Amino acid sequence: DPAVMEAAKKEGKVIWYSSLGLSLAQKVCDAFNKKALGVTCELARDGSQRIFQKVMQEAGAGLAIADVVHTSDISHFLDFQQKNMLMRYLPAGADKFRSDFRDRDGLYTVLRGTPYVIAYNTQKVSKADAPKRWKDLTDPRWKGKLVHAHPGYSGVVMTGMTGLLPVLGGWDYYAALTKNDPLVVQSAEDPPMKVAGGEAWLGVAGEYNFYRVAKKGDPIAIVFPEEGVPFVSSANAILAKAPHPNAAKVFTDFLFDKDGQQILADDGLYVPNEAVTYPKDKRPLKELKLIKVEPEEMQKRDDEIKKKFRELFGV
Amino acid sequence: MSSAATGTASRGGTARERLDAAPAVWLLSAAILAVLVVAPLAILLVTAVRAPEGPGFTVANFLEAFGQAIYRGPVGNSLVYAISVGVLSVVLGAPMAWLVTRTDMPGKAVVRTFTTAAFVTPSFLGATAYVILAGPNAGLINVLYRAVTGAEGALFNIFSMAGLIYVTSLYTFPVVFILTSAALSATPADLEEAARIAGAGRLAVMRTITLPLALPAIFGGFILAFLEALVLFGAPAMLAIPARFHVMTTQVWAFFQYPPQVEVAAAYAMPLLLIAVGLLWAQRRLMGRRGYTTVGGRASAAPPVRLGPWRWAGLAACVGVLLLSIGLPYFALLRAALAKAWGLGWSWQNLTLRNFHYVLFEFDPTRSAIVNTLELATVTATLAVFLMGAIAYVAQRRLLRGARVLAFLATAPLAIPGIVLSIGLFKAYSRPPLLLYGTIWIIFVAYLTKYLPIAYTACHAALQTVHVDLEDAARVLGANRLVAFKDVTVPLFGAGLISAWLLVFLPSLRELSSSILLFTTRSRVVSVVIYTLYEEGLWEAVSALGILLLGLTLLLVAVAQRFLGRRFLQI
Amino acid sequence: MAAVRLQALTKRFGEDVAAVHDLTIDIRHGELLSLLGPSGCGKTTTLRLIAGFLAPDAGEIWLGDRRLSAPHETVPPERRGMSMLFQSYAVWPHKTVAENVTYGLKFRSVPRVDWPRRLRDALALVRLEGFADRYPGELSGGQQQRVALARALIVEPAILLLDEPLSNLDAHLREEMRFEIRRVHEASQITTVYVTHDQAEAMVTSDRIAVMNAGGVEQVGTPAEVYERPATAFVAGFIGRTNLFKGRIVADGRVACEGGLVLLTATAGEHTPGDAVAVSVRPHMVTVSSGAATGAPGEPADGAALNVFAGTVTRASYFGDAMDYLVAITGTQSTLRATGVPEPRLAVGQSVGVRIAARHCILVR
Amino acid sequence: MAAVRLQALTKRFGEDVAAVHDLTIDIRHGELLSLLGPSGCGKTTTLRLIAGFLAPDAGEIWLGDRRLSAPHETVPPERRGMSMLFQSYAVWPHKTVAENVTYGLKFRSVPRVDWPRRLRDALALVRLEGFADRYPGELSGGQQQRVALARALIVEPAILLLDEPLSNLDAHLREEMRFEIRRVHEASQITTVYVTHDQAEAMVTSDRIAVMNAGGVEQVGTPAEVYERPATAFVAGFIGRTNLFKGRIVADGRVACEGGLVLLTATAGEHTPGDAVAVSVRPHMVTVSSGAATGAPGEPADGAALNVFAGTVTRASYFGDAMDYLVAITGTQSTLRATGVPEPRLAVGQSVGVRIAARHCILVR
Ligand SMILES: Nc1ncnc2c1ncn2[C@@H]1O[C@H](COP(=O)(O)OP(=O)(O)OP(=O)(O)O)[C@@H](O)[C@H]1O
Ligand SMILES: Nc1ncnc2c1ncn2[C@@H]1O[C@H](COP(=O)(O)OP(=O)(O)OP(=O)(O)O)[C@@H](O)[C@H]1O
Ligand SMILES: [Mg+2]
Ligand SMILES: [Mg+2]
Repeated sequence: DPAVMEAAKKEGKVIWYSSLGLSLAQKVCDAFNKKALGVTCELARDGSQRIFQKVMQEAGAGLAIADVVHTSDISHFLDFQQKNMLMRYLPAGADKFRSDFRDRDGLYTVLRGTPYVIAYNTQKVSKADAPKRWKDLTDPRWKGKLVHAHPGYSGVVMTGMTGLLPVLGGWDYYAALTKNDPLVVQSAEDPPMKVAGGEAWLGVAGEYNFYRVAKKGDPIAIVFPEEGVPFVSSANAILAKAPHPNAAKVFTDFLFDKDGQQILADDGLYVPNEAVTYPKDKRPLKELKLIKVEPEEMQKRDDEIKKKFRELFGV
Repeated sequence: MSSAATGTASRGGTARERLDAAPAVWLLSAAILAVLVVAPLAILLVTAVRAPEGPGFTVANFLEAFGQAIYRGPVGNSLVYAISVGVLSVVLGAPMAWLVTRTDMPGKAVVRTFTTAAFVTPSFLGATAYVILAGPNAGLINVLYRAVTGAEGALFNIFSMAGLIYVTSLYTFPVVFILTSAALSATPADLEEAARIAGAGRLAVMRTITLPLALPAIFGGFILAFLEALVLFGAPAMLAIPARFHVMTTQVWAFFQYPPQVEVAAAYAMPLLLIAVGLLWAQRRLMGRRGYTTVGGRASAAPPVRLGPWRWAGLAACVGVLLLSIGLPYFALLRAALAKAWGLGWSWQNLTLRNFHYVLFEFDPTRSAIVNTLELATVTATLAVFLMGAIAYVAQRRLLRGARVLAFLATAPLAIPGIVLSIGLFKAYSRPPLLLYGTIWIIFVAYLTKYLPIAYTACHAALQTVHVDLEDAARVLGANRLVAFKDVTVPLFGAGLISAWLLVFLPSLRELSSSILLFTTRSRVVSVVIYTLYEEGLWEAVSALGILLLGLTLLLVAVAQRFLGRRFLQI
Repeated sequence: MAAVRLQALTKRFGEDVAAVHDLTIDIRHGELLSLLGPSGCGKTTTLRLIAGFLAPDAGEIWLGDRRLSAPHETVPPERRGMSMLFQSYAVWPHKTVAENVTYGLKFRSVPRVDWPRRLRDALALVRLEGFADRYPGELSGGQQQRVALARALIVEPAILLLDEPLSNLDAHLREEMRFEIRRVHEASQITTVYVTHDQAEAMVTSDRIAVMNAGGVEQVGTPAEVYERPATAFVAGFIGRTNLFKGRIVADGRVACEGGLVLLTATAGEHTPGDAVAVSVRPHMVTVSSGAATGAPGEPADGAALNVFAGTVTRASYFGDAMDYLVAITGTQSTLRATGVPEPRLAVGQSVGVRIAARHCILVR
Repeated sequence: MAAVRLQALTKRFGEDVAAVHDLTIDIRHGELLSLLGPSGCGKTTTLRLIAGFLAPDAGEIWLGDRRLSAPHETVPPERRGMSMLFQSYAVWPHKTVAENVTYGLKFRSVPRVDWPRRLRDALALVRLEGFADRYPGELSGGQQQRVALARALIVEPAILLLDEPLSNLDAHLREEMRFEIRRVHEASQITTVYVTHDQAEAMVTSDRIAVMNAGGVEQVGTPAEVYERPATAFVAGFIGRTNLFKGRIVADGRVACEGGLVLLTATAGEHTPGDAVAVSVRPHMVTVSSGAATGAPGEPADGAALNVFAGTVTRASYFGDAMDYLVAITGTQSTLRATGVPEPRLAVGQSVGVRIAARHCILVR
């Protein structure tokens, strides 16, 4: 849209609050800037919770700073939506995306996603011994060898548990899991490290969390359990009060076009744009038995999951 | 007629007299303090009693925060944790300070340098290193233990309250060390001599005279270590949660998670303020009517206590502590920093310097963050010491009515967890007249606010050692309070001031919990960068940066020692 | 004219300690007034009130017609143009002797070219030439005290406050310093308040002496006045040694004392018989001679009324330039203290005659 | 028997200050020895050497046959069984009076049940009953000094070192304390070294006096010895006031002094004519009377050789219990100081007769 383009040039820049890993996010920004559209991308990289908090804070203070917001936790966007903080905008080509990457109101679009999986330390556990199913984790042989992140801190885990609970038949699974005395850590970034170092032999987190660490050479292998893997999706949206609304639109279009999405796919993330190619060691999205998790469902069960988790795990 | 004339003359005389800037300075300092502390605290207080939605006030937040047993438990845990850390810090820091300042123990400079280094190590870095060292399954110490003894279990499980206390104390004891050193080097020698001639041996002198005289400093150190543990988030998050218990900060953090209950979090933080008040009160009770200074006497330092063969034992003890707080953890960090993938362990194939190259040259934010951090720490330390020197002076000499309130204000921010404080700071400085949000200045204000208590405590303890007669002697000769302060007080408690400065400067280098909520692209600091890398699972890069930070600190300490000589961390 | 007027001053520490209570003294312009009194009587507190370090709980301090202190309004010390020597010396350990001494000069706008000369003079005055570059930690106690003295004197203040300035000096130096302080005082007419516990010092140095006791003033007067006509038994006892006898007037000029002694006094006639009084007799006004005394009490000798007793020496102490005797008066419970010449020396147990002129038996409150 | 032997002690501070130089004193068992000397002469340094706070640069200290100090080997203070009162008091500001005073008891294995009684006694001794719970910051200077005194006395040490223990007390209290120290000393026979700048104090309190000057000892002797037979001009001048005349022996018993005065002495016969000597005459041994003196010098009066001069009063100071006169001797350049009774008082300018017995004219080095 040339009119939008023109206005965007006048605005000159777009400010992106992003929870994408810093180097990756920077790569995206740099690629955008290289296109020399007359708009520069300014990146404010931070953790999901803190981005959410900052956006809320700034909105509360009447400050309009961010244009485009991306966090890993999809339920944040429900909140934004309920507070009427989002601009209705669908990136160009969104109609060709897988339907479950779009919300019904066209307020936000999932930028990337990763399945919630099991991983194991290849030095401690042989491929044959490795669990194949979620329920295998309750096997007493893994007692003291598991690591599990906390749903109260990690959106990935909250999503994963919301998805798994109905599939695995409720809380009994987790009650059984506590018998194995898992190491409870705070964020979804922790299990890969515990597994890589051998402190835990098996861990549960997002596939992307493990993939990144494994790619460096750490002894980690990933299992997609047979019961299916909850799909953790991370959305992107333009704020209603964006100070640079047109530049935001131009940038959002770039994020979802093939070039933008390919950068994310190269790093091991699953993206909505199906035109991209994935690294060879990644299983294509279609092959996976995905469990879709609705943000509404997450919002509804949030309290219950935190309370019940605390009851079972003590924290 | 004549009396009227002289009356005018005498008034004229007063007018001609030197303008006394002192009251203005006190008032200004008090005003700045009030703004710095009252603004965010007031906002927090209001937040705590406000309904999440809509207008009106409520106690619901307090009911929510304290109505349930699961939320009350962490309060007890926090108290146990903080008290233990305070005590352990004193147990480690005070004897080390004595060994370094008052004995002929060898290797003092090394001990001092590495104690300083311990102080800049972010607790989450230390905690992570200790997970590698003492994790029950893969911890190097436990692996070694199993290999040597053939036992099944673990020698030491770091994921426990004991582990948490232990790790935290390793990085908070320098506070006690630094404060106590300054006080010990100011003890008049004749007071100790009087005890020795009364029959007290060296140890008895230390126990009954030297340490009690340093008590204000030691207790100040205890308070700082206690409060530090009370508001610490990094180490508890990594060690308490796996151990399946919460402390107040992890609980506060949980309140902040989606969907955030800011109001409940604010309410939950209020008891921490009460604890701060309680500590101040306890401090005053403890000090009571006692004095801590004498005039005259032999101000010159006493000759060092000869320990004989014990001096090697002393050195061994100090080195032991430093091995635990610096040696082992940084060994673990080094192992990771030099690895391509740290999970693979030592091997030639796995060895690389890439991580250093990466954090220094490829990873953009590092260099600007180092510059930012140094700038922030320097400015913060200088201003904090300046302000709090003045406030501590006012409070101690009771120059303004309500000086005790000032003392409370100055100590309050330390009782607020960084994340909660940041909320107050954000709300206070994100609108006119002080629109600082988005600039590096808000981080500066955050540091300043957060470290006022340390500066205050250190200045207060240092001021205890200057007898009021010495100042009065200057005033009666015509020096106003400011001039007397500059000419007499400052030089006499110079060592204390330098300590105070360092006590702010060093933790500013590692501050995370406020910075992480307030930083922007242009105002990253080193700790935020480290944490960012950590969040991306780049443990090798985190280690490399941690080691660089340590190197930078050692360099700074070396330079400081060069210029300040023996005055560094003592007289 | 009163240079400084202390008006009904009261200063309390805590609830129960009134260090100074309802104290009123007029310090005259240009005089040297000594505060003399037992340890803990409030001398230092009074000085600190004058200097402005303490605010009175009641009462006021006036300098001419300028009010310096009142309970809630005090002029700060640095604006009082005074200088003070502290009982604790309060020399600054981080400054050399020279820096200590010259410190005050910059606040009195003394041109810097004059400093070396003033410093030299001040150090010469306190006999510390050659110590200018030492630090206080390298000085003896007496030397530190002299540094403090030089520091107080060098600024030539309007009002000089000295708190036991010579307590740590030997007799000779003390005497020299005493004369120097007096000389400086006379040369510059500085109004001086001089706290001392040494009565001889107060006698020689002061224009007037204020004798303090338990936070209040007992008597203010010239040295001769307080010595020869003490207003109270406390003053009589405190200034110099004295024999103090409690008793009642029995007849014109006669006082019957506890213990059985009857003393003939010169002024008892002003009281009516039966009045409770005390009689002060200075030891050196008592003449003790070997051999029994002749003559009865009250018998005139060389024209003056004279008390004559017989007694026995019960203690004899040698003081170098004098002998100190304790004599038990025969037929009474009383003992008398007497100062005698060193020779001839009387021995303990010896019977002696004791003579006291009636005009040396002073009636006090 | 020497309880403590200081043998050729030397102590330097830095290169140029020899605070104590080649000092030898034998302190006898059970005696009370005073160190008397001008400010800065090394008294405190000597005491600190005895206590073991300083190691000598040369010389040794022996306690009986136990060597306490030598240049490179010193027994630490706490093993010397001594107790010391510091010139700076060194009372601990963080301990109450009671805690300060009883501190030493636990190191002398005094059973705790005895503490209250001992504390009570010690505080009574220094007149500080009722101050037990105060902190030093709440005491006057003299009160702090008394706390220090009580603290030193309560432990009944083998050796007691007192550094100017009474310098901040008023004359009365000082006298009382002086007697108390003497009484405690006599009751327990504690060997005591007593530093004082007050010659009267030394005279009354001590068994012997060591007069120090510039780091060395001038004379050690009983009070009467040092006073009446001073060994050196310094001692004569330092102990009590004196008139000191330099001169030469001219004939048997006769000394021609600078200024033209010729004095008849009792002991000059031991020297040969032409010897350079000094003559010391105590002011109170000089009798001054109104009216011209009769008789020529050397004329015997009451059996003793007598110097008689005519003179004029040039200064008269009132001391309460005495008058201090300066008299210019007619026909010479010399002036004499004389102490007289307060009455009759002589006026400045008055012509007077001056008499000095030959045996009061002491020859000194
Ligand atoms: N630490 C030191 N450094 C240098 N000189 C010193 C030191 N201590 C004492 N002196 C010097 O040594 C000499 C003796 O000091 P000392 O304290 O023994 O004197 P004192 O006889 O006790 O005097 P006073 O009666 O004044 O207390 C003095 O001249 C003093 O200046
Ligand atoms: N800060 C204080 N708190 C409580 N009492 C005090 C304080 N300062 C002084 N006093 C008491 O007040 C009284 C007077 O003290 P001050 O120092 O004026 O005595 P002084 O006459 O100077 O005695 P000295 O001759 O012993 O120095 C003393 O009894 C003392 O104990
Ligand atoms: Mg006093
Ligand atoms: Mg001395």
